[in-house]
Amino acid sequence: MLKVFLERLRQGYRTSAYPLEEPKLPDRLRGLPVIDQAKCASGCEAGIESCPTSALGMKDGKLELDLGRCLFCGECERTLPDGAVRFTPDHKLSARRREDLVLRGQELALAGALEGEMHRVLGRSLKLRQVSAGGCNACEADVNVLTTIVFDLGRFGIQIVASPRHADGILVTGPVTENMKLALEKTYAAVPSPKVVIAVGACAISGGPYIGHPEVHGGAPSVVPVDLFIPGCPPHPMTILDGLLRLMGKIERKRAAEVVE
Amino acid sequence: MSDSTLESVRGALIAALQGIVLVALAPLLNGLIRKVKARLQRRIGPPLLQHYRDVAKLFRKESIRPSPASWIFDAAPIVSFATASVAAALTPAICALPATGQGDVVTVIYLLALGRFFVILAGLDAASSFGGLGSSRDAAVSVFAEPVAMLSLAVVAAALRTTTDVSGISLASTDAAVASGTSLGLLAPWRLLAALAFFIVVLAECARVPFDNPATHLELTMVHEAMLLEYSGPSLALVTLASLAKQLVLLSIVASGFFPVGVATSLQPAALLVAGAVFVAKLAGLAVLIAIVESAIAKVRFLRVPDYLGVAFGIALLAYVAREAF
Amino acid sequence: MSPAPLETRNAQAVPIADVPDLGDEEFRDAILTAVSLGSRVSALFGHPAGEGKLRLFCVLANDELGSLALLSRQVERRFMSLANDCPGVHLFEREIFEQWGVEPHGHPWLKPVRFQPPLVAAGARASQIGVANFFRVEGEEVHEVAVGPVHAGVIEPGHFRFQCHGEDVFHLEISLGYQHRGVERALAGGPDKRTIHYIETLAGDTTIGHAVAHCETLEALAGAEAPARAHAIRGIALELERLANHTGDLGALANDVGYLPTASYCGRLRGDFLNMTAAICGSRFGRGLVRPGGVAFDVEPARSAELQGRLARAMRDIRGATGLLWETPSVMARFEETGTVTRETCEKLGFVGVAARACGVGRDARQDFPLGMFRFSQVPVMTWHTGDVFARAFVRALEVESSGKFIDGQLKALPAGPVLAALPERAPDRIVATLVEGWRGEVCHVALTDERGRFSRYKVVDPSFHNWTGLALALRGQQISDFPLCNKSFNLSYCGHDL
Amino acid sequence: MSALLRRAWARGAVVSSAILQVIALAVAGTDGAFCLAGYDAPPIGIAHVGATRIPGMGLDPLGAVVAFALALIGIPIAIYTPAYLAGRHGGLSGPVQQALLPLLLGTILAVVTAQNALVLLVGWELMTAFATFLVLADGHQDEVRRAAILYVVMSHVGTLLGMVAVLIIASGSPVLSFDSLDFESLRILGRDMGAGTRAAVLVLALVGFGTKAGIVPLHVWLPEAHPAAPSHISALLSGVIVKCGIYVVARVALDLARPVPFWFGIVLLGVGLSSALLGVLYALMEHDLKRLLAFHTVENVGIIFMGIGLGVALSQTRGLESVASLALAAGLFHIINHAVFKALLFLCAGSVHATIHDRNLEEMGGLLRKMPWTGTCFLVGALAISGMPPLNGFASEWSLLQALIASAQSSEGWIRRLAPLLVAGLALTGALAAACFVKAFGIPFLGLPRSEHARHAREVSLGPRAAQALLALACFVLGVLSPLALMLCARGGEPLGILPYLTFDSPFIISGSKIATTSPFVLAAAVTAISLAVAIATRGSRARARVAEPWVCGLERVQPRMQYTASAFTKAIRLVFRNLFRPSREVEPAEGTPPYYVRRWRTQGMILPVFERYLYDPLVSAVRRIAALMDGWASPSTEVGLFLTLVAFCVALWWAL
Repeated sequence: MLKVFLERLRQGYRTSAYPLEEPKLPDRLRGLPVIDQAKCASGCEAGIESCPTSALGMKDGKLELDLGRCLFCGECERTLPDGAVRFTPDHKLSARRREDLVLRGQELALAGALEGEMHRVLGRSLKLRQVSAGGCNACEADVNVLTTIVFDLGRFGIQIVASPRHADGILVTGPVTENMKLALEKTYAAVPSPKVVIAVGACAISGGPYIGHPEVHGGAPSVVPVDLFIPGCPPHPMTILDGLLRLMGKIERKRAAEVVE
Repeated sequence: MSDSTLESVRGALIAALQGIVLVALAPLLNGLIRKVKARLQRRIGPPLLQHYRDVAKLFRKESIRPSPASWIFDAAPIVSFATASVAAALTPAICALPATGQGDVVTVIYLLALGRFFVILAGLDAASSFGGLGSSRDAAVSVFAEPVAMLSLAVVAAALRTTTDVSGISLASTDAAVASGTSLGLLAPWRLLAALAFFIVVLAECARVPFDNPATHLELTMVHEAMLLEYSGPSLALVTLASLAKQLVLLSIVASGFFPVGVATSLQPAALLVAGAVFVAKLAGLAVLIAIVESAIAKVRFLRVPDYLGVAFGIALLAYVAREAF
Repeated sequence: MSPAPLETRNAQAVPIADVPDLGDEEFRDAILTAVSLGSRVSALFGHPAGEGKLRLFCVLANDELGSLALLSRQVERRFMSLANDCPGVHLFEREIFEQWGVEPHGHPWLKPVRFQPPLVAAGARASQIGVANFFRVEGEEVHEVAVGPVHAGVIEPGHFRFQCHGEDVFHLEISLGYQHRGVERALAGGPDKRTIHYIETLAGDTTIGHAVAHCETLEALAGAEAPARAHAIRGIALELERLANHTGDLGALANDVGYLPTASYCGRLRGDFLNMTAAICGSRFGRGLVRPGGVAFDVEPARSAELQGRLARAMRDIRGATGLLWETPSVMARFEETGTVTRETCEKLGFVGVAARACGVGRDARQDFPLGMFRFSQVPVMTWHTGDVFARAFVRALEVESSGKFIDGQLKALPAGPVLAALPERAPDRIVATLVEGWRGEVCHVALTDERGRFSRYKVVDPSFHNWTGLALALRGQQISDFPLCNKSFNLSYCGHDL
Repeated sequence: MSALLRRAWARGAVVSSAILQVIALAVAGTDGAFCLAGYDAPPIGIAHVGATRIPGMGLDPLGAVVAFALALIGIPIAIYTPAYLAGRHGGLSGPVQQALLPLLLGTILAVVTAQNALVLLVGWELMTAFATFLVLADGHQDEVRRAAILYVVMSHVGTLLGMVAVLIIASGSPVLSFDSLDFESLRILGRDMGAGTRAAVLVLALVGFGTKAGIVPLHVWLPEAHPAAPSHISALLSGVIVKCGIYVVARVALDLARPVPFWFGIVLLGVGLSSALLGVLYALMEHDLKRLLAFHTVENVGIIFMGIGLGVALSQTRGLESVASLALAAGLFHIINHAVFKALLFLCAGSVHATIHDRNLEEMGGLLRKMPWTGTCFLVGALAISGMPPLNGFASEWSLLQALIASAQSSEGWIRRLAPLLVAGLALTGALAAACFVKAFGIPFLGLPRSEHARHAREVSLGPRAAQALLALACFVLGVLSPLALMLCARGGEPLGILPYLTFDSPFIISGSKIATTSPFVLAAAVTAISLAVAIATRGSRARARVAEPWVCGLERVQPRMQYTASAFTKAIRLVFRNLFRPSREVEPAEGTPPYYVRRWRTQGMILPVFERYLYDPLVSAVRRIAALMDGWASPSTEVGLFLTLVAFCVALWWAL
């Protein structure tokens, strides 16, 4: 018993202060990509082809990057003209609408809080059931890590629960394989309303590396209505946390408080 | 109105008030346990008031009833909540007056057993394996916990030559403590041992480590929560409240039944205030104790649970021997 | 005297034509003989040979000699099952049946492996997942517990069907396939721009392990070698992956028995190791780091120094955190004699990785079939003999220690030079088998190239594929509440199995 | 036409007989109640012809308790029976059964109103005979016959021993006549017995008549006879006939052989506790519903004996007279309570059996939705027998518990030392009973049907439903009015010399200086009020509730096989008590090699019936051996054996007179 407490003292206090402080993230982290259309003047068509998931595209002569498909592999940084696409270490990526994830050089419209009754009910307590629908276990691992002392999800009133009946929503990872489709539908149906669906990772948003495979269904939106998209392959835990807090309106409110001060 | 009628009306009012206050405070107590546990792990942990938010949310959510379920499924949360509330009204807490009409601790335990009976049935009602698993485990735990609880209570009542009435124990203890301060004192070996045995029972009954892991997500290892997996919305809120209230009731038996120090013996506001403060302090102490226990030891394999309760039984017996000896 | 199997080495490309093509009996005898002499089946898979025929390839690995052997045979509709005499192949044979419709005759337990659509166009899809005919223990008191595919924790999907009597488990049947994404099918015809991403997401937590195996395979096909510095960084990344996962597993084991101190410390430390990988390449899982011809990111001296500091601190903390486990009787009571697998079972079924080493079998591809940096810098093989949850936990803790030492050594003495080299063309009509010791165990990639040097078949055997049966056996006669603990002690990959 | 007529006649006979029974029992019940309340018996009543008391008979408070219990359950049984008889095939015809039933009831009344040992014994023997016929009523399968023979043999051997006890008391008299066997005379004789003689009488009475009561280890006939009998007979058997055993033990040992030494109280406590614990433990392992209920009878008889024993043990301690009275009252009250809820449970079990033709819990499931009335009534019975407040079982169990706790203040060392253990033992019994009835209700009535029969179960007709509802109501009323009932039952101690020191200020609150306070009425009111309030407050959400498949981890749907089985439900408890149960399992495991895959695996668990194996089997084989020795001049067949015991009995009686 004594050892337990000595060890406790030695291990120290580790919970990150997010969202009050910006997190310290690796310098090489490939977070929010920034598009500079001007750099594309010399032609980006050739480089676009290098994108493994066709997240890059040209529309009306403008370079388009779909974060929902992006694997954040950074291949385009190398194949496109220098600076056309640049990955920044900014971890804030989540959006409420699928179309918001398509970047054309504008600022990413980050996710806003739930609206109205949904926010009143779920704004201060959000229990989630995670459904791994064909993921590679990386997204799962980075969701799991949120419950550790570093991220301490519980302090925000968010909890991962065992039974969908106790949940307020499901958090989907993976491209939704044919074999998991029924289970995902069953789980969604098992959650009492009002409920939210959160798609975490490129797979869950669009199918990720498996886009076009007959064995998969192209992500959660093809099966259930999605309320929050958190891109990445896998998203950094901070990205997921940021998305969840935005959904609950916890980050917006903090900003408002700062403004008042 | 005659004096005795007035007395019993006043007693009923006090009991009702206590019931309401305790049920209202029960989520806070668990919030405190969780907070201390989190701190011991060096994390921030859920807000103290998170349980209230969860419950408030649940009351606004949809209810789902499993297709094989009968009326038992709907009734169980209500019955368990009602019995826990009545138990909260009767349990020893702040004041102990001979004529308040507050019943005895044995009745409290029987009431809680009634609630549990229904919840165990509800676990079987949904026809899922997890429900059966939880029900079967909970039934086994209660089988071995109840004798220990009764024995430790009987030891205290016998040692103080009184009954298991709340007021009986409290008055005898305070009288005895004042009178002798020795063998009947608050720190007499029999009292400590009996309280320890009862405390172990509380851990078992409230699904805490080492008997159950309140933080687990794994159906297969659950005891209590496995029975509740099918509940949602207001029904879930009610069973949650009921189990939190049950925890507070049982802890208050430890706090004010086994150690009735500071329990008010009159209805003067000052005495009540002091008693209230002492009660809260004792509960907080118990919450910290539970958090420490949960942070320091692992959950036991389910089939070892009876062994642990057997040890508790031994401790209660020892308490009895100690009382005979000293 | 039948033709002997083709002897080869790890990650050595040989012409497909050199692989002996045996008859039914010969094929069978050759495998059984090799197995009786200490080899085990690392891979056994089908490859269409035209004219409605299927060519079965078998990769035999001999841990003691450090040699691989290849052999093959052509089959049409059915072949003699080996599963009764060599139980290690039972899953491979079921896989062949499911993928190609070729029946292993006499197989004792011929059920779908992953409920995938067949790889032959004409084949019929196996039965619907989840409604399969599960094995039933008879008796009126027996009941079933069905767990999954959606689990209570945040883990991958799989279905477990227990035949129980109260707490006692008679039999556990594991039904997987929920994660099947069709990667093996999609890999054929590669490599292309998606190939490396398929490889990195075969099993997300083994990104480095699979990527290293893949790149070694490609390098072998191209007849080239990555620069030494790249090998060192690959080695560091591989061991960081091992550190992170082992630490996470130890924490998860503690969490499953409700022992909070170690659970919370290890949860945090796992993140620290992942973040060290992220410090090298920007991804906590090492995505984008290992590339054919080397690695995509260098570790500069400053970065190396910082990593050494972080490593030292984390290693000190993990020692304290895991030490608590062994010193807490209530934890040990849960770990010891839970989910025991005997050494005999392990050898018969050919388990790999931690699961094997915890049965006292010193099987480690880093030692037995060294590639890359492990040819020069050896990592000791850690074993324990009891085969229970404790053994699997303890072996992990020992490996954490040795991996930490290895990384520290590599960081202090990184070879100079570039980290990425361009690869020449791949050789046509070659076969190459590559074994890499991922954190779960032996990762086996087998690539066959066509006449243009593209993959005509790319077979991946995740270590989990060998070990899932072990979990099912470990649960027999156990208590059902110990299942999560046993499961975590194996911590097998669902997607690696389901591909 | 004639067949139709005959059927109508039979039906009419059955129904009118039932009506007569109801009237007669109502009279008996009123009589019992009057007697307990301390009023003179009304002019027409039992033990009377017109206004004249039958010689050798008369009702005193002890007998009144059993008479009252008989009335309470006899009336619902009479209501239950016609529909039950109409619905079955084979066995004794309905009218014959219906003719035997009043005879049985009459003999029971004769037993409890006897004031003369001869009347008592004759009534007793006739009661056994009629009961045997009725046990046999439903079938002639071997197992039914075996059960009946076991019942008769054990009953008779017991009776012989008991008779010896009576005769020992009577032997003090210079002449043996009908009058000298009057209880009044026997009491006088009993007072002068030497300690050794008294001890012999007490032990013989306990063993002899206790056989009928089913105390351990003399209980083995109970779990055989109960399932064999038609359910309403089982109800009567458990509800009253077994209680007659207790009654006669109390009468002979505690009344006629007074003053009872202290140690006999301890013996009764020990016998009570071991019967209670072993009864409930074996019940837990049972998955034949009626056998399970039969084992619970053993348990409850144990509880009753604990109450009586404690009363006896404390009656000589000064200052604890009120506790002694409470203990005895609790025991006697439990006679009534157990009669009521056990009859209720047996009738419900009968209703279930009538519709699904099975008693095996593993074949049931989901019955509450098919049989809401029966199911709900069974639940009430289950709650009552588990001692759940505010029902009647709670009142008697709680009172006994309080008496035990209070007896820790006794100056008598034995009692003081044993009290806490007895408290724990009783608490364990209660907890085990609750676990068992969670199983006995939960497995058959909740969840999904486990068999085709269960899927097609149907609710029973109005008569049985009404009978069950009446008994359920009685559980509730007796609980709420338990203080009153306890006070009345305390008077049952008068003939035993345990004076009724029990008075409560209110008919709704149990309290006293030595015991804690409780009020089933207040509990009922409070729990009901809060439940109603909450139910009303949340009714909207229940009304809007969505019905969905149970959560099975994302699988298509739940299957009945995924539910816990009855034997699995109590597995953990079985393992803890493995030294008692000696559980074993026959496994036909995997075929073929290697062992990693299995093709067929069959398993069947069982427990060892310890008493049968180690006590009765040797006994039986010893008897067989003796019989074999006597082969030359006596046939060893059971029927002849039966006949011989009867003859022996008659000879003994004749000799005694």
